[in-house]
Amino acid sequence: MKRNKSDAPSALADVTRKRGQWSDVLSRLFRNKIGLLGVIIVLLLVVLTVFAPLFTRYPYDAQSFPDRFKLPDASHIMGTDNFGRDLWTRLLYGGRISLLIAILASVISNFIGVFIGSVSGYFGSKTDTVIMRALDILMAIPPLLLAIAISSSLGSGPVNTALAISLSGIPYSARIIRSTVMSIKDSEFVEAARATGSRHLRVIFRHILPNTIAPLIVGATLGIGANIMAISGLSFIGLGVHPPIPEWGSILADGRAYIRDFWPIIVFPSIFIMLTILGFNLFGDALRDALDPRLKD
Amino acid sequence: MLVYALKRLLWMLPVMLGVLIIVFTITYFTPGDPIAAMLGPGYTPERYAQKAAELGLDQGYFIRLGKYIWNAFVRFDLGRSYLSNLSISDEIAARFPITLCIGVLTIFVMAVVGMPLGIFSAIRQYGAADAALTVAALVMNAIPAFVFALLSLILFGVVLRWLPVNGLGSWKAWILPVVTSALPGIAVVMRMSRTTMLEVIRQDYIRTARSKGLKEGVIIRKHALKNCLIPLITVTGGFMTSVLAGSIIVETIFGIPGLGMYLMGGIIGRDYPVINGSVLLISLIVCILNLVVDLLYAMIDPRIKAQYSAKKGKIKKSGGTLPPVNEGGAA
Amino acid sequence: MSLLQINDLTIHYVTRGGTVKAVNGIDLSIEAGRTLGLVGETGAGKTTSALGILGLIPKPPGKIISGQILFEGADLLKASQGKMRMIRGNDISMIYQDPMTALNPILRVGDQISEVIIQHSGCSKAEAREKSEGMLETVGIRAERAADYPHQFSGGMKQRAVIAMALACNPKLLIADEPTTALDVTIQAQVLEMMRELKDELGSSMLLITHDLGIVAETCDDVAIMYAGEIVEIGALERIFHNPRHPYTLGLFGSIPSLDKDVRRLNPIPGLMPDPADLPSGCKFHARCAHACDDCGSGSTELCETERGHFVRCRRVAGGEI
Amino acid sequence: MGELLRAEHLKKYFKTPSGVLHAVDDISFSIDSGDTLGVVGESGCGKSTLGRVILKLIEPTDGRIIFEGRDITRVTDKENIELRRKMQIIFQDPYSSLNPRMSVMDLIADPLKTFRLQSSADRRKKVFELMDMVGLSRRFASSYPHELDGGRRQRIGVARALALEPTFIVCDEPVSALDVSIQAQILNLLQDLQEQQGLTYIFVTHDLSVVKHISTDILVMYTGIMVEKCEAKELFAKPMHPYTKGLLSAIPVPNIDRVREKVALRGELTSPVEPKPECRFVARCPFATDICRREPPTYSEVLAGHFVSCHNVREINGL
Repeated sequence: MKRNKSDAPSALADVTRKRGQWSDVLSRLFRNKIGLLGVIIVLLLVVLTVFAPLFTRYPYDAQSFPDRFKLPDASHIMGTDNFGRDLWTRLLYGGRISLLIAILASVISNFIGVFIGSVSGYFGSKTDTVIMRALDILMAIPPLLLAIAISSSLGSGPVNTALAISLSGIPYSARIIRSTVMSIKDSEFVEAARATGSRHLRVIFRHILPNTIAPLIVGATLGIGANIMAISGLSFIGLGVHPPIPEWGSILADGRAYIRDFWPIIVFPSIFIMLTILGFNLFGDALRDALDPRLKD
Repeated sequence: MLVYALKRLLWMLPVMLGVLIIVFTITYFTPGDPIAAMLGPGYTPERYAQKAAELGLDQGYFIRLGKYIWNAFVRFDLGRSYLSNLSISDEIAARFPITLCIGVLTIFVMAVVGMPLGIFSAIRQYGAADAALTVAALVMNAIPAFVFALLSLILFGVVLRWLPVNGLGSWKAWILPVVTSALPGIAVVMRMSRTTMLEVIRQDYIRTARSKGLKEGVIIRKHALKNCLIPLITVTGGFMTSVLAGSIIVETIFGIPGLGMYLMGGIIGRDYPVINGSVLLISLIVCILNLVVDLLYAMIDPRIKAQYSAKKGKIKKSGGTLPPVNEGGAA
Repeated sequence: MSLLQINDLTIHYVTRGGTVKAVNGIDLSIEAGRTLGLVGETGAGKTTSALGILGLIPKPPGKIISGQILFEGADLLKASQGKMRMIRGNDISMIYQDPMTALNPILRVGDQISEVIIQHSGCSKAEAREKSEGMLETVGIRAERAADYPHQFSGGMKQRAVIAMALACNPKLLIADEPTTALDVTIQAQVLEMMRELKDELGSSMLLITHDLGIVAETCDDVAIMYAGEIVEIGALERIFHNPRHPYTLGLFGSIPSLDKDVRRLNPIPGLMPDPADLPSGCKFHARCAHACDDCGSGSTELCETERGHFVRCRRVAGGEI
Repeated sequence: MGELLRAEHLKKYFKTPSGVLHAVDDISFSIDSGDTLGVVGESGCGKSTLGRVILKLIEPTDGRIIFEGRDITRVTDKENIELRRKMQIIFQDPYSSLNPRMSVMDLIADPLKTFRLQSSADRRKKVFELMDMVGLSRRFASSYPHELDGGRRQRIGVARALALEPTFIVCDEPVSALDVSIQAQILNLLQDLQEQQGLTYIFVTHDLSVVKHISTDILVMYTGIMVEKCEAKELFAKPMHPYTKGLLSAIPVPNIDRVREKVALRGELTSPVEPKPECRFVARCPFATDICRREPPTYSEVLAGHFVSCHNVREINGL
């Protein structure tokens, strides 16, 4: 939050304060049982996908013709797909891609959103008008369609997909930050900071931005869930990530041809997508409640 | 009020122009060669040049953009498809009503199911029904429409064989597309109605209404419901946007010959005029919806109506530090 | 028989963070036609008491632990929901502190007044409209403003409209919860004057909740001083103002800058109001009291009649020590 | 003691959608060092705007501000920031005027950090001294505002204002959000600090008993203009402007034996958007005559040191 290492005692004060404030947030977060469930789902997914090789014996692209369309059994706990590849393995590796893109996209769009939103909100007047009108235009295109257009232009691949999704998300994060900044800008404590001689930059960095962190974290977390949805949607219609790299949406797209005869190839990826979105949504909601210091009990 | 609506309509013009430029530019700079794709392998350079000239693809960016704007805005002509060579405006005109129909039905289902459930949940806060509905909403909210579409295809189309899974042959065929598009929305509307209702019933004016001795039902109907509507209208209006955008996936899955499927065909075939035209139309609908939502606010909330009417000249943002003036010319 | 008689009313809010003891065994009574001022600072339990009378305590977290609220002899705590609805707005009505939020922003002011008339008299819409316009005239608002929405009214006018609404059915008891706190002082004077006149005209009783001893002096017949959910002193206006006995009451008087005398320094009560979720044992005020002795920190302190009709909750006053 | 601050024909106009709002319209006064000028008026009279204009937190539209003999009306940003070391403000709302994400230590140290005063260890010591000075226990140093009650929060606001050792403080309704017993504690604190450090205050409030208690002189404002100004005692003994009379008689006094002259004011305050050339008080004035509707009154010294802006002040008061 604050990186002012030259200030020894203030850093000292920070230690006590960080402990105080963040432990408060954590304890509130863990007291919320549904939120805790979200945290557990998210952590479990991260561990499973990051350490995927530890949880499976197969490589994700090992084809085995005789093993096609196997129902779940001891050797393939979620069965195999049309090429005889282990579905569980593909889902774990695919989760890596999905999560990575989703997090990356969320970080990019929020980073740019903070910049645009805080400039627009803090300086107001003409700057604000111009930026807001430009965002109005971008927001007239449904985000999924914008992502589709950008994605088809940039081509497939994880980074391009992340870019396409983050670009279409910028107007929304910018708007949230802008309205937060505007309400904080007019608050009395900002006036107090100006009255004690703070200049613009100090006001922005010390008083305004720290107060936007809570909505930002919440927005970013909820954004990851929404991004997972968008990525799988893009891959499903053939944009986004292409085979042989597994991605949940593209696994579903491949499986669609066999929907009448082989249910695991649809059901298991669906469950993964669902759980991930659910996890991030619960986590984000719980964070929202935990991060508000003004909320009582 | 009318002036405000007209001004907003006028403002849609530059927005649509902006959208057009953005979409055109994105597709213009997309790598890939539509002509080569169209001609198939083994074409001659002459044939290639001829085709390019025929489609106007040999001209520069600005000329093509200018022509496109002129045709789209003045003649309502969105060009011809590279693949089928049919007029895109005609194609869209034929397909769009289906998509719109599904969209409107979706919004209807969403509001009719979501709102009462959310309000019921709020009134019985902390009860068992509230808990169950909240969990249901959370789960529904986490399922993308296309995942839901696939799962329900398996369940109703393949396992139970209750409903048709392709096309729009009978009224039964509409059920799955509408329900799967509506489910995430039902979840959102439900949660939103619950939170706003909880917020509204904590307001002082509800307490005033109670201390008048009114019945609880009257209080909810007459005092609370209307105040809840504003955030709900926003959500519902906003959801129409994602239904239209999501039609691309839902229509593809259920094999519905609407705008979404058309756009999907355009994406697969790299048929840029089709992509441009479809996105442009959907954006136009989004703009109109936003306007309708804003006008609905004014119909419900007299304060907003007064605001719209008071606006003279430019739209003023609350930028300056105005001192609080109590009676602000209201008396 | 008193119009309203409250016996040993205790109301708590049970939350996860602990039990907030908002009202702890209050006794008071209001005679027909009289005005009782209930005075106390933020968190003393004044508003909770008032909502308790109307049966409007939100449950959960609110919980009525014990007590009786006798209105014309019948216990309101035992009354059915339907019976309470007949009483609210008809026999007992309430004026709230913040006129800005007390009116529904999307309904016309006139309709909000008609509503209560229709509810309790069962008359036609047209009659109710006529009567509500009459009520507006009574509180000094032109009848044609009945078609306006609340946002078109100024703060003072909104409060007048709220008062019109509260008095529309000639209630026997009017509960006014800080009715003028949100208003400017010249408007406050107008509104208070009007409330006094209307109350006398209708012969209603009034429970006036306030933190302002000045308003009490000008409006009330009897006074009850509340501290930490208890009534610490109660009696006729003259007795309390001429002969305040409880150290807290004395402290309140000492805290107010006087317009008549020149006081260089004020004599505030030291310390803070105790947290109602964590009340001290013994006398609730002992930690802030200059006269506290060791005994004050334990046991319970009862109200004691120091002179006819003047009760004080203080052992040392009762013992004649101060 | 000598003059510390003088305002000459100060004006602040705001543009609003419905016209130009004359929030502060031609205000002049001067304050001697160590004195307190009380500014009273109802909400919307421009008193808070006046306080901020004097501090240069809002740029005045017209007029001059002279502080310590120097014209500070038009100064560079740098000089403006230097001025903060001498002029400070205490806010009304102890909830919104403190950054919720900063601890008490950080809040009070913030002005010192802004000016890079003292080493960090000294700064810590200084914060503790300030906390002692305003009666805030040192154990709250690492607390956050939302953990404290209104009175303690307001003490933080006072300590923050004192951190730069200013000579002049604008107190903007510093006690109106507090309960009476806490209000008295803060008022005593402000008085003690004034005596100890020779501070000069402008005390903006709507509460006449508070302003009488704390002020040397009182300025009564109404819809942006000054209607009356004189010594505090004189104002309460001999109010001359009809608005002041009405205001004084409207205060509920906790004294049941007092009989007072009642001057009832009709109607309500209207906002000074594009005011007409008439006395702004005319619609509510019980003594209004034709001239009041024709032209605005001038502000003149009716008795020694007693300024009133009313056409009929002599007739009304039998002078």
